[in-house]
Amino acid sequence: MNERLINIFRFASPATFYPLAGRMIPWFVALTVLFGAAGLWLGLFVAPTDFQQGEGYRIIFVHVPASWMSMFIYLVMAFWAAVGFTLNTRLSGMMTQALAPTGALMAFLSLWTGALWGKPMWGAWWVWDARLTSELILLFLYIGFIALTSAIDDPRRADKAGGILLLVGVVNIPIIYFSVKWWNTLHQGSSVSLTRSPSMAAIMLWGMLLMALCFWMYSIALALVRVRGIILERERHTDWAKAILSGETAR
Amino acid sequence: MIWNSFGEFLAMGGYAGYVWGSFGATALIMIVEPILARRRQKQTIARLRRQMRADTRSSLESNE
Amino acid sequence: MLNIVMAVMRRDLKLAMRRQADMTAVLFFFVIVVSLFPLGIGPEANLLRKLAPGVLWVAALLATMLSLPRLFADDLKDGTLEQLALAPHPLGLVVLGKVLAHWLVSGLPLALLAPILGIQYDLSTDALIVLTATLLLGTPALSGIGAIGAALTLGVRGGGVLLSLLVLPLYIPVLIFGAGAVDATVAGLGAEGHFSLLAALAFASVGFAPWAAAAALKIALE
Amino acid sequence: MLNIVMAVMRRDLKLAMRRQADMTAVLFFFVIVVSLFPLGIGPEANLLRKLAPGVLWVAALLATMLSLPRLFADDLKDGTLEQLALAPHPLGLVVLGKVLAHWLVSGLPLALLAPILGIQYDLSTDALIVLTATLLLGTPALSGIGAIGAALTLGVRGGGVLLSLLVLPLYIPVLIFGAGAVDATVAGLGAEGHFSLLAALAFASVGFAPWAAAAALKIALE
Amino acid sequence: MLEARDLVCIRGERRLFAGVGFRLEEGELLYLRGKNGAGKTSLLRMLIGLLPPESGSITWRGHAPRSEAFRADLCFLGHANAIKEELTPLENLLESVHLAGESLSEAEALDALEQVGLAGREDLPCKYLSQGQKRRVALARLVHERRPLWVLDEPFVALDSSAVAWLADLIGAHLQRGGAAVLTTHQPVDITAGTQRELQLGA
Amino acid sequence: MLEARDLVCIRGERRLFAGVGFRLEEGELLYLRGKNGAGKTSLLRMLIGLLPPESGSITWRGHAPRSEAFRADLCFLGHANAIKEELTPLENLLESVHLAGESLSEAEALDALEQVGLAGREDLPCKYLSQGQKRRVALARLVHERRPLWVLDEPFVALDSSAVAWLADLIGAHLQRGGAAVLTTHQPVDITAGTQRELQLGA
Ligand code: HEM
Ligand SMILES: Nc1ncnc2c1ncn2[C@@H]1O[C@H](COP(=O)(O)OP(=O)(O)OP(=O)(O)O)[C@@H](O)[C@H]1O
Ligand SMILES: Nc1ncnc2c1ncn2[C@@H]1O[C@H](COP(=O)(O)OP(=O)(O)OP(=O)(O)O)[C@@H](O)[C@H]1O
Ligand SMILES: [Mg+2]
Ligand SMILES: [Mg+2]
Repeated sequence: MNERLINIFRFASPATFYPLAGRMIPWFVALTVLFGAAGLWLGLFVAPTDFQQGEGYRIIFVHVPASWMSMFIYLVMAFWAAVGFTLNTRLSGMMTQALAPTGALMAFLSLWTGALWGKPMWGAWWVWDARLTSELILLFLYIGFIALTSAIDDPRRADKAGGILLLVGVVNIPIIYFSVKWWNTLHQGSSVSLTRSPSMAAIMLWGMLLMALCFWMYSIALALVRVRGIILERERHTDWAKAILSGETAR
Repeated sequence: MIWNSFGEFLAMGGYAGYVWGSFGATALIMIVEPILARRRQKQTIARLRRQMRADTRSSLESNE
Repeated sequence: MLNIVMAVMRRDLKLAMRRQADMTAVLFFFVIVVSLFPLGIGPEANLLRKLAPGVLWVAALLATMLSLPRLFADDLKDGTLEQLALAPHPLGLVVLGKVLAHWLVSGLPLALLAPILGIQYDLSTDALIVLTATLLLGTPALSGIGAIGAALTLGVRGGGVLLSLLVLPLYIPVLIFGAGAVDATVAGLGAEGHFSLLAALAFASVGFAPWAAAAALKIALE
Repeated sequence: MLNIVMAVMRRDLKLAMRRQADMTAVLFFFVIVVSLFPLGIGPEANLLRKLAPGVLWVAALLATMLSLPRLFADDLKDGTLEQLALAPHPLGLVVLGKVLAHWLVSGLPLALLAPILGIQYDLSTDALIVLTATLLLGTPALSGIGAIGAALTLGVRGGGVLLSLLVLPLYIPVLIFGAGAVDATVAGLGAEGHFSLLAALAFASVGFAPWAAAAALKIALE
Repeated sequence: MLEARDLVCIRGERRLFAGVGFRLEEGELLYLRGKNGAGKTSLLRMLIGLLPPESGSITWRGHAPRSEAFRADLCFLGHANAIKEELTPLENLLESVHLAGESLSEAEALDALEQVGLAGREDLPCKYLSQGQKRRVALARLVHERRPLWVLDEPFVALDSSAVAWLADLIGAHLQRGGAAVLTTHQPVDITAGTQRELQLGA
Repeated sequence: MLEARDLVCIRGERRLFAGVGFRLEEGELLYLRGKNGAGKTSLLRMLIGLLPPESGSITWRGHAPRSEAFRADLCFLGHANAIKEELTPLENLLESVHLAGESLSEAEALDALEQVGLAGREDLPCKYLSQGQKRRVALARLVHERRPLWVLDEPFVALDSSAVAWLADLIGAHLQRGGAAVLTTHQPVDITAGTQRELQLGA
């Protein structure tokens, strides 16, 4: 890794990051609302009825973004864990902790909306197909991560142990993503791809992308809120944290 | 706009339960999670502040 | 290099022999779980034949899992783990030795016992052979993955059950391919695909898991 | 008399709260085992419905069993058990307190969780209610019998797995009547007979087991 | 009060000691002496009824060691500390007193913890304490203990010198109140109050 | 040879010590002193690389504590004995030496066990041994140990006076051979050989 990148991580010290995060939150909230409104408008009011699935297909506008985010958040957590191991930055452990609950909820939403979609389309809430199973494993990995880190009291040890779990579990992500290709399954293959031209109607695609952006911004905003709490908690003995605690009104 | 009436919108072509179940759960989570996170943040700050006051008090006592 | 792997393996095998109760108990647990199901479900032969691969594999998985918490816990408690971590060779090799020993006293006997229990479920000879083969291939992966879980939850209170929480999801692919191979054979389809996936899982986890587990052990010792 | 039972129970509950991971992990283990079976067996809804009572009961039994080894082991290791044995009241009452606490943190939540998992297996409302009721009645027996096994294998090396070996056979009657009651309901028959047998088992074991376990504990301390 | 006669201890194949006997009155302290493996711990466990003697008899004010009357008079501190790692020193102290069938107010408990030098750590889970601090938590029980017979197995292990002196005083006070005590130790300790007696095992 | 600079140790919320440093040469012995909970065990674990220091540096002949070169020179004896209860003293000794990457003939091992006073108990599973005998099994490793750096955490605990004297002599011989040693103890012990140094923690 080059010097500059290392410096970026060094700069990402809790003391500088805490106020920065505080200032960024409103922007991400605004973006969430903006993209959400646009996506919902396109998805619920503009996008036409699907000739095969009727109105049921509209679940796609929450299902796909939730599924993507559940995988993406995990990757980000694994990335932070790797950074934590190689550069020993304090912030990385806090980031993984802050992201985990949102990731777990996204995995849950993916399962929930998928199940609600599966009933009318496949006639079953649940089938043991490779993608569904690996997504379920993802949810368990999130829960396992949360349980493991909360069972260890020393935060530094908790970060490291959780980091190992994250890095081990990361093999699951390509399995989720490529399962539809590798195995012949019930679940839809990907219709958004960078190499082929999109097979989906442009409006649907736009709706989905806008909703995905909304979910993305939402996750960032939430992670920032959470990481601020974690930073304060862990840095409460430093002078800057004490200054903030005695200065700022409970905001 | 593809809907002719609000009722039609709600009915979702017969898929109301599935579609609104999905959107509803998503909306619920996206409303409740931020509220919980905010509350947690406030509680943390309040608790840390209490602790800090207790600490400074006890260190004063031990100085005397 | 190989020296230390062998030394650790020999020691763990000796300890296992000294505590034979342990080893036989894992096997009995396997036997009992497999025999319990017909009791809870009823005696229809057709139904049972369909269940057999799933039940046998799940039972093997649970039996392996039960023996995991003690993989490192004893060594931690009596201070041996510290000594191993301080010895002048990579800790990963030590863990590799322990994983191999664990497989020899749990996975291998389970695989050898499985066909006998399978007869109980009225499986064909073909299916029995495939069952044994999948277990022989799959159980090393169970030991390897299990070692990571055992190391991560070491010294954590309530570790035993947290361990199953971490490890079971990672076992699911092994279970699916293992039971899937038997199912495919019963249905008269080829099982080569399943087999190569199982072998890949086993190699990957035995090669990689010891290093992940070693990293986790160092954290547990801090 | 009652005083000491309550004191022990309160202490154990407090410890359980302090190690919440433990309690939730037992529940997760239950959830995971129940969800594993369909993986090994396949997705046919009809087949699954038939399996449901058996699988749920076996899973509850295994989950309870997993939490047993630590029932007395921690107290033995840190010397608390000696102190309890030397306190001026019958040791049986102490064990009774521990059994009750164990049921509150393992059996009760399992029973309450079962109907939710049962939905997954497509069970009818009637069957779900009966399932919960049998678990509520049966799990105290599991805790009681388990206490005897835990006490007998205490301090014996490899106790954890030996324990399952001792306890599982004794659990079989509970399993048969428990799963049987649900099966009978699914089949449209009455389940009163099963229920009264379960109740008898529960009362007998909660009343009697603490004293047997206390005797075993005294031996373990020698 | 405490009387032992003709005790014989056999562990495995080995006869550790035979013909051991003594009489301990109020205000007396009995040191068990002997090399490692002489059988001191075994003898203590016999006295309190956890290990049945091969032959010989033990009585305390006419009661046998396994009787409830005996147990109501006994305070035993073994090699293990009998504390829970998850609980705080305060909780550990209160629980152990309750489970022994006695009661202690929180103020008394806090006072006892302060006396053993754990002030400021009352609310830290015991797993974070050092070896000697854990031992101190276990010893805190003795501060308000008024039962007449104390049996202590190597109570001074892991303690620093100031804690050793404190504990010696505490045992002295117990003897002056008319209590009796049996203890083993390899360290030289001086307890000035009461009458000191010694019993050499495996000489 | 062993050099520590500016070590800071923080456990939980508490700063146990800061600015601790020393230099230990061949033939020197360092006593760590301090009250219960002062941080002696924590410091030892830092020195051998099991606990990363909050800040500061440690080197042994230029190597870091976690390096293999360092570990090849180190012999550590912690609070736990690192023996298996099922194995006999002889097996335990041989295994522990093998796992440390060295070798020892059976005759040498029997000799070591005799020196620590376990003659006649070489083949009794360790679970039957007394507290002090278990400690002796762990100490038997030191008899033929020639690695230059010994780090011992309360090695004298549970030993009777003759064993304490024997161990003191053993450490003395190690120092005279040019070895270095760091140890903690609450008991007064006299080791006459080598140069004695002290480090007071948490003064
Ligand atoms: C519980 C059940 C389900 C789970 C866990 C699940 C999981 C996932 C995941 C992880 C993705 C994102 C992967 C990717 O982008 O390639 C995804 C995408 C998708 N899912 Fe599902 N799914 C479930 C049920 C369904 C059902 C029932 C349908 C429709 C019949 C469906 C249709 C789709 C579609 C169309 C995509 C987008 C694929 C693309 O464009 O890339 N899913 N699902
Ligand atoms: N099964 C057995 N076979 C042979 N010897 C045994 C057996 N069980 C115990 N022993 C011996 O009994 C003795 C137990 O001694 P005990 O623990 O009472 O000693 P102690 O005086 O407390 O010693 P320490 O000072 O080391 O604590 C030991 O010498 C041990 O070797
Ligand atoms: N999480 C924590 N929060 C607060 N204090 C802690 C925490 N973890 C450890 N400590 C403190 O760190 C110290 C650990 O000390 P250590 O075990 O190094 O002591 P020691 O000098 O070896 O003592 P002893 O002589 O009793 O063995 C103790 O004082 C303990 O209370
Ligand atoms: Mg002793
Ligand atoms: Mg110490």
